[in-house]
Amino acid sequence: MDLGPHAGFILASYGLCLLTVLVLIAWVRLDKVAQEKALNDLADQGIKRARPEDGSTQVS
Amino acid sequence: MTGWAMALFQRDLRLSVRVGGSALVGVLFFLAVVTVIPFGVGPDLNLLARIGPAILWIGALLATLLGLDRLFQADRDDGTLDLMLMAGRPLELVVLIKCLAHWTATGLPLVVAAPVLGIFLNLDPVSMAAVTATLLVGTPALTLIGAIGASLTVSLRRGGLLLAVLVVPLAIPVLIFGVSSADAAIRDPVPFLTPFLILCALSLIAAVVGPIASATALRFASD
Amino acid sequence: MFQNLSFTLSQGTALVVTGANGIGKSSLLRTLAGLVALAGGMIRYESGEDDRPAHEHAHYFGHQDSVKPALSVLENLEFWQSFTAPTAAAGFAGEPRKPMEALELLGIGHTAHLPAAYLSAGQKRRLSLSRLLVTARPIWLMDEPTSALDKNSEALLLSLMNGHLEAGGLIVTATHTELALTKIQTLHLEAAQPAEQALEEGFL
Amino acid sequence: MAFWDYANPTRFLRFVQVVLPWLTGLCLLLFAVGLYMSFFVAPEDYQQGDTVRIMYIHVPAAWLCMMCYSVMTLSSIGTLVWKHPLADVSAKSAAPIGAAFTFMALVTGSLWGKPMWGTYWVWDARLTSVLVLFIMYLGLMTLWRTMEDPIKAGKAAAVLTLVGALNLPIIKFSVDWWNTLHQPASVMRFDGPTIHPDILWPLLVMAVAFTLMFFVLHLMAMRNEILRRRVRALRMRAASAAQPGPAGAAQPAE
Repeated sequence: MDLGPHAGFILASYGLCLLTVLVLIAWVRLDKVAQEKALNDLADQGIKRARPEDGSTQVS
Repeated sequence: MTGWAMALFQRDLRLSVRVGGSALVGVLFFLAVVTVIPFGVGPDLNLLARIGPAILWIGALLATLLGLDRLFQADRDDGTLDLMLMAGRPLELVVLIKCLAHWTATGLPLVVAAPVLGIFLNLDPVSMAAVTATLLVGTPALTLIGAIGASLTVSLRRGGLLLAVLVVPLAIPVLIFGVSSADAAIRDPVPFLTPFLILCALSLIAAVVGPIASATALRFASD
Repeated sequence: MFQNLSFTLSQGTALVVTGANGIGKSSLLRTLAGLVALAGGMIRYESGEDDRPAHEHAHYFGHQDSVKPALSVLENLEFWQSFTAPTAAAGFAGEPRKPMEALELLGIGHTAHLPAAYLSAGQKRRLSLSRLLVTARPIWLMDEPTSALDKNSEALLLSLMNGHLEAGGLIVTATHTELALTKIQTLHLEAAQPAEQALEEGFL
Repeated sequence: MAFWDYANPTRFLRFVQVVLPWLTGLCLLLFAVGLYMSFFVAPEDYQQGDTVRIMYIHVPAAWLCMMCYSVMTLSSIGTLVWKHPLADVSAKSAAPIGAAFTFMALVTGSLWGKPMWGTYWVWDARLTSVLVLFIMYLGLMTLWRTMEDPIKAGKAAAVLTLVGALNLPIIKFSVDWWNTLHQPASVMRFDGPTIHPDILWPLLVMAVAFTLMFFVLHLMAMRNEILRRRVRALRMRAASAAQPGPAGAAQPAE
């Protein structure tokens, strides 16, 4: 595929967008891992949520 | 580096990066200043390219000054400063290390952001590189000189403005040589290295004078 | 600030400073801590290291906790452990404790990895106290050490202070409450003649 | 009413668990189709040549950075007026995503501008107002970071978000109100799009793909934020809990 004289600009914009999206995905993923680790650490100390995980209880 | 110095550096870095810290506010302010200037002088790209280095330098100066008021105040407010005075470590070194940590958290991001902001000001690659280089060697001087103001105003509730007033005159030489060496890189006949080396020298002098002066001021401020 | 003030304290003794509010108990402690310059006179610590002033042999435990809410409890303590230079003195046998050990001892071991922002006032106070345990220094300057502590913690504090005295340390403490310490000397501060009180009066 | 059903965070998390795989799959599919179309189906422009292909990411990113701010504006109303418990979670987790889309719009616009206009940046109304939007996003993120209490931070940020929403119509109509280099709207017009279907279709597919990507990331970020608040609440409980176990060392030696 020939992208003409400005191929560099086109590829750079697609590349930078891809990079930004990857950074976003990495942020979301790593944040999840960190929060779950914190929850597990607390659970190891015996600190757990009073409400069960099934979500059947209604918040009043 | 000995253990206590590393511990202090790490602690200050952590404090500025964590929740409630001010690590990236400076860069944001820098960006805001650079965005505002074209509204004032008009969007003429040639004019902006000509005064671009100066805009970046003034932006960096303001961003540095803005972040300095908490350098010692946060530690004074909770009694940490008293304990630091008693810790048996040379206070001048303590100040120097605190400045280094502060610069790493607030000054270094300014240097990194400068080339990006250069695009907004229509700077060509050579002057962009020159401005970034001058900011890299110049902003430590701003932080170190600013530390003097920060220690003088440490006991004041609203010390921020006074700090800026006290520090700006002292920071003028840094600004002069920073901007002139950046300009020298753009206009051919003027040598770049002469003002640049003077700028380096200013940073080194500030690294000596700043900590000594602010350590003295902090000792007076404790009672 | 002070007139005709002189006292000597020997090893293993606590000096309890009493007096009315505003008489200058805190100022006396801050002067001993080297935070307020002496207008005249001198402070000497005879058995200490020669190249260090008296206040560098001392821990200051004042009204402020010096706890950074953004750091974890352990990070707070470990910083003070590495930052504060330990000092020795002839006849002082105090041993520094490990940070975790000190936190456990004060009953806040379970909070070690939490940000200090989540601690209650009493817990912050105990974290601040743990600082005295992780670096060995022969003199403890304690300003109202029992404030914000409950009965249990107060008893714990007293046992720690007595332990420090037994190891040959000194304590100077300003307090309103009775402290059950082993060897006590008392210093009672009284107001001087009002005309002589302030330095500025000299300009009248 | 579904809106209030999901006020229960646990229920919301279950909803995310169910919806997320489908959304992600659909999003990836649309990206595959959209990228294929924008490179192989869409013709090159008779004036701009192949650089017009930058449009297929530039325009969706620009739409999304405005839509994301609209979501934040709605969430802010939710925080201040309806006091919906997930509203400030939604607003907080949308900000970094919005900043990223704005960044993409600025970068691609800049890279498109260089070959077309001869410069990476001009200070015209459209570009400047989008840059202001970027600064708003970063400012909001910083505001959230500087305040320790998420409830207080949420309220402060909501007020700022609502004030900043004034910028949205400025961005939208900047090309009509001021003379700029930036070309006027050609898709979002009252009298229907003015561009050729061969260009319009890839653009629409990419736009839907970007929108789905926003929702996927937003739901994931909201889930993280709920977990973060949970950690915070549990940590507070952990600090106030008594020392677990018979801590013999904690007993004062009599």
